[in-house]
Amino acid sequence: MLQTVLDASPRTDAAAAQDVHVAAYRFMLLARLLDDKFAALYRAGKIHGGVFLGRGQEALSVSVGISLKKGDVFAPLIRDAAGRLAFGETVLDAVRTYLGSSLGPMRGRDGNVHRGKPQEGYLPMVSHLGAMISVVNGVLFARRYKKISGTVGAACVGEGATSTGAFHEALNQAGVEKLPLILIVANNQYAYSTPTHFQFACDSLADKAAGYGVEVQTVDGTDLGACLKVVGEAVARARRGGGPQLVVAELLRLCGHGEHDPNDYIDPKLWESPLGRDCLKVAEEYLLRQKWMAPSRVAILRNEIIREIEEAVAQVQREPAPDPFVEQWHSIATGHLNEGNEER
Amino acid sequence: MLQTVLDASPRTDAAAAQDVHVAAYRFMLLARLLDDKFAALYRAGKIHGGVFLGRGQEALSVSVGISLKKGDVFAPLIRDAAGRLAFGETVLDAVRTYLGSSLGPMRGRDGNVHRGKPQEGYLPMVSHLGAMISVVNGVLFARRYKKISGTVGAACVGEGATSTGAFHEALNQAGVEKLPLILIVANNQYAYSTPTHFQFACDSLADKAAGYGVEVQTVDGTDLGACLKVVGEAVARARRGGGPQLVVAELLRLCGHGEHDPNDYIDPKLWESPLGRDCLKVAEEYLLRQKWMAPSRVAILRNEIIREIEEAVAQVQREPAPDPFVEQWHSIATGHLNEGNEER
Amino acid sequence: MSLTYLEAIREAQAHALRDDPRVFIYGQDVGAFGGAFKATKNLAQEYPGRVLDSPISEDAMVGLAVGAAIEGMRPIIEMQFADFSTVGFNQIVNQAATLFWRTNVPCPITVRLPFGGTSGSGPFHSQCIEAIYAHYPGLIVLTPATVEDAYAMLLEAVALDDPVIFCEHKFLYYHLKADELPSEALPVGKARISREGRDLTVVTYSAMVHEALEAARELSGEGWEIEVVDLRSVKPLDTDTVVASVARTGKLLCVGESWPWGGVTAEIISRVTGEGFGLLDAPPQRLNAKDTPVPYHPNLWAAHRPTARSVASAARNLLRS
Amino acid sequence: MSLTYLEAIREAQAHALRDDPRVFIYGQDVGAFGGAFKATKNLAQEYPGRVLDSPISEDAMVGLAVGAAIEGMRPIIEMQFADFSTVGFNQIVNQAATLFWRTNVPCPITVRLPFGGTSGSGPFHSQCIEAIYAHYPGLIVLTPATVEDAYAMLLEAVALDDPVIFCEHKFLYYHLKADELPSEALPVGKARISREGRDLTVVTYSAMVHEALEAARELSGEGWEIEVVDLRSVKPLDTDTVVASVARTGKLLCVGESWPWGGVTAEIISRVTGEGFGLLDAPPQRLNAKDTPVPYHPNLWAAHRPTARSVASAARNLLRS
Ligand SMILES: Cc1ncc(C[n+]2csc(CCOP(=O)(O)OP(=O)(O)O)c2C)c(N)n1
Ligand SMILES: Cc1ncc(C[n+]2csc(CCOP(=O)(O)OP(=O)(O)O)c2C)c(N)n1
Ligand SMILES: [Mg+2]
Ligand SMILES: [Mg+2]
Repeated sequence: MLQTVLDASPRTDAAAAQDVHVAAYRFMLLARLLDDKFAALYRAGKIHGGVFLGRGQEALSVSVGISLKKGDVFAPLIRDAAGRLAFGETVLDAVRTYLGSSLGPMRGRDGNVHRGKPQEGYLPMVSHLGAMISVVNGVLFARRYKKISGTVGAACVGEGATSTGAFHEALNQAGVEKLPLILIVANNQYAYSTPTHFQFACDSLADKAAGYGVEVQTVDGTDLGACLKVVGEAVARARRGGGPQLVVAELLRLCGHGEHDPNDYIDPKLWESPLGRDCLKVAEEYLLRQKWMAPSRVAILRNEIIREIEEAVAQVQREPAPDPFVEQWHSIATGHLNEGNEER
Repeated sequence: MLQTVLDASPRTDAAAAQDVHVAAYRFMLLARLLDDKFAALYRAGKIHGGVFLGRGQEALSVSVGISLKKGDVFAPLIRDAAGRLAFGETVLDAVRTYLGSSLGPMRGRDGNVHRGKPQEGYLPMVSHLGAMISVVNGVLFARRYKKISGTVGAACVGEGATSTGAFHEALNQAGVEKLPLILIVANNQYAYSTPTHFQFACDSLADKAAGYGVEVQTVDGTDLGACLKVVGEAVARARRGGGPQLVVAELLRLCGHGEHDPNDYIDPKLWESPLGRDCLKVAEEYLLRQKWMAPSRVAILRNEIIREIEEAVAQVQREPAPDPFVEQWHSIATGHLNEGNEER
Repeated sequence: MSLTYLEAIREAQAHALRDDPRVFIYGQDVGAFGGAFKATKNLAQEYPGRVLDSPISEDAMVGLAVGAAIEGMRPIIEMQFADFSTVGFNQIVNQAATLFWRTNVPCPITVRLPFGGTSGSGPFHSQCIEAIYAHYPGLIVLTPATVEDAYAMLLEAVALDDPVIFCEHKFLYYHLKADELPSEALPVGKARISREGRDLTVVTYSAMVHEALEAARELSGEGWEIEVVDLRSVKPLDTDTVVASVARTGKLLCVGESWPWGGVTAEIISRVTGEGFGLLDAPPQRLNAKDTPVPYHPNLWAAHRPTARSVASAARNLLRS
Repeated sequence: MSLTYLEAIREAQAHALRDDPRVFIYGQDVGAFGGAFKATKNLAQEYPGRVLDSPISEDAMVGLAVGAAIEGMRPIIEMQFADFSTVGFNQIVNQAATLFWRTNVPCPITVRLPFGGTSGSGPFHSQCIEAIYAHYPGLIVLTPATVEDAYAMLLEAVALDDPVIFCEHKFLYYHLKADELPSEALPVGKARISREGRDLTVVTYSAMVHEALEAARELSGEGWEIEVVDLRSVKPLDTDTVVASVARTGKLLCVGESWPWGGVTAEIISRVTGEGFGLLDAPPQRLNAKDTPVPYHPNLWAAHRPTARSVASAARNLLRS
């Protein structure tokens, strides 16, 4: 939510671009290092269940998070650590969720990527692919109903999720209701192990837009500058009342589906192709080339971030785990109507 | 399934066109008069549950039925009386289903438009819109698997059904598997009372095709000649291995959603527009103009058909109703594993 | 004034719209047309912008409602038939039902399911699927049997902070009438003794309450006094009222229009035998629909579901045991 | 040779593919990759063109299977997790389950559901939803608890002329081992006495069989002999075996990993009390998971589901009553 900061400081275009790029890079690096830490904790047996990384998707992801403002709505996908942080999530909340701390936003009830704070427009995903999009629609629908204008909602999905009925119904709904939805499709070439030709038969996923009457842009997901521009413009169009926006990014998942996955099915040609570039490296090289950041600053930044992450992990590891005897075991809000937890 | 007949008789193109048109017209008239009879029986309290007519959709519908051959697969929609008859359904089976005869294909278990004979490639619909398309895919998939070639499958849906997740998943699946599916969308401007602008935001439903990587044609659904040509060509392309075909027809429902529906919400401008033409009249005028049929022949045909329908109804009304004491009340095929029908 | 069960549902929605600006209605054909059953008749005209037609997208309909609820609204979703809620199933049981538990943010949505059998409606327009929803944690499942309850419970459903599956029985829509709307009502979660009796307790809900009452009248002529308990809410279930009734009668017959495997009747029997075993002086019995889809033909349909006659017959067997 | 529950599932599919050309497998990542759990490892390589990756389209996956079944095939559909079958729900319960009843054409499809809780899997990768499917007419619902049953019942599922919901428990995938594959097996629909006892009958299925057996061993040290009945199939249910066991022990505890409202345990209790009321000398009891979504954190998860310890404790209470 850097926009808020930037809007306040009238600077030259170049200087503004520098600020955005530097901020974005910082979130990307933070996300990458945080992901690396989760992977390490997973291998050390400190994390239960799965770990899902955003390696190779940070440029796109951060562009979404950074283009949104406070008050906007965000439904990330499992690889959106960068976007989440840019949208305002703290490292602490991410770590607390992965480690199941009772102080985290999910209180140990849900874990890993299934986190969010609905009251802050940050929607916690259910696992069912495509299912969050219509929920974003609902928030936006309610905003319009309440005559709140100027806010938008972004939902991120992988190319695999485009095959779900939920994706279709929700995008169509957004089109019919002309909601300010930005739907970001991260085509990372695989859905778990499944290559795109088993997933869809269109030439580009952008070809889907016309069928929903929504605007569409495609973008090179390995290029931070391009992502910031394309996503930023889509967000701006939606905010101006331009209706739903589809953004299709092409990139490659530079890791396994989850950390349990050896990822040995990726077509080696893809690693060599432009899609296989590491967006974090590309961004770093660009920043250095532009002299927007000195090499020494990158090193310092990295150290700062590592310290921040290590501190968060250390802190969370001392936090109380959820206690089944304290846990209420209530699934509805109307306290006295809960039932069924006596042993019967 | 006239094709079979036509293929066998080498005639001039004009004569062949005449044969097809005359045969199609006969099915259209049969369907219209059969529908009228169901409507009359409904008003007389002789039919339980709903009655759903195809008035205004016969030209499109018959084109589907007539373009299919024996061995092909057909999943009609609720307004497809003409297509069903052309595909080979008997008047008797239609009447038996509406009247719940125990001798009908559904044995009184299901009624009205929920009829078919799966073993003959004629799939009986469930009510859930869009749900039959992937079932057609499955039959076609199995055919390919068994190395049976040259057969195709047609599924018909209304424009309202295009908003379902089932429609999306199935059309995408057909695209990925390159199945010989012809998906016919009858855009009759309303889904029950809902006009198209609450249903989709694209300019034409044909805009959806690119997103699935399938071919598409649009057609004036009030023009029998155009429907025969466009649907016939789509079927031929699928048969030749051209992959899934989408056909979008524009027309108007010239009746209520069901016979209970006063249909008073239709925009009067539509009645006046070219969409509001009655395809049966248009076809009849064309046949007469072409001198492919004499006016006297039309009158005779009508009388023949009315007699056929009346005889069928009279016969079915004498047939035994299903008897709950004879009924097996088994829902699975493995006889000894049925359970639950003792009173417990 | 006299109004039907269906009109009561319309009135409840009108009142909810009138009294609470957070309420809106979303569903197929609910707008200008007033709904397939006219349960929202004139509401779009009376409350412009608040009664909206949806595309045929049950999944997205429920998803939108959840999002709106997060934003503080109180949406009412009309499914055209309960049977079609199966395509919105995932959003109901995994999105709406888990939201509060996961996040502490309540999810006050009401999903109206016109449900239950009517003659000639066949396997896809007749289903009773209340048990499917009640099995999942996080949902309240209501099954009003009277005009007054249809009204009062729908109003309460909208006011509750949780997702409510509101099962309104199509068989009762037109036939059931009341003279006026209630000003007071039993709260959600409380069962009602619809008829008092000393010889046997019939526990049931929704349309079957009326079959049970008719059976009770018939048996009364034979000298038996049947107590009929109307559950009103199948989740939560008012076990106390049921057990107290069984304490008086010693005999339990559970009647449901749904399929026999699992469901409300099994749940009631498990609770009563678990908590009030000693109160029973005969084996508790169930009467459900048959274990097949709901048939189209009226002859088959009448034999598929429990009726006053089959309830009376099951009750007689139990009374004589 | 020793093989796991998961390997048994893989072997059963290999044998079905080998012996019956009508069998194919369709699901996300089941092809070259061998499935999320490797239940189809190498099968695509060994049986080219018969083990196929699907798009992420559960509704269309099941629809395709039904169409293929109409055409005489015997498809096996793998859901990546049982939890995701909710988006294919409609095709299962309304299309597949009704086909035979509507048309007399059988629908021999097998839907494999990797189901049940494992530590750290959370609310959307842990669900036990066998009761949802068992409630609908037209489906067979199997829940093997042993390596041998996983193998034999999956083979039988594929051979049956009906849609089978095959619930394979993820908790058993790797831990459970057997020395060899069975050559003979109990047929579908028959329960097994997993352990004989005279003091109390525990009826359960799937992973909970092992918790019950452990509890039985523990209680045996205290002088109680617990009989454990493994249902194997939750629909149809082998009521006779259960009632016969209760006739011997006089006491019934039903244990399930699913949620408490309705479900298998309620169904068992209703059947036993309906048919064998006089055999019970104590109130029949149930032990289910808690009525919330399945929690992520291992501490919460362990308290959410029944365990050997909670089974033993419930059994003790019942033995002393
Ligand atoms: C409805 C549904 N079916 C199956 C799954 C299991 N699943 C989880 S992630 C995944 C692959 C997703 O691929 P994609 O959408 O391309 O996202 P990516 O992982 O590549 O970022 C699958 C099949 C699911 N979560 N939801
Ligand atoms: C999934 C689902 N939701 C709702 C319905 C109820 N319904 C039956 S027909 C209909 C309208 C269908 O409109 P369309 O697809 O345009 O076909 P038409 O009736 O116009 O031929 C609706 C909403 C249904 N059958 N299935
Ligand atoms: Mg992907
Ligand atoms: Mg229409």
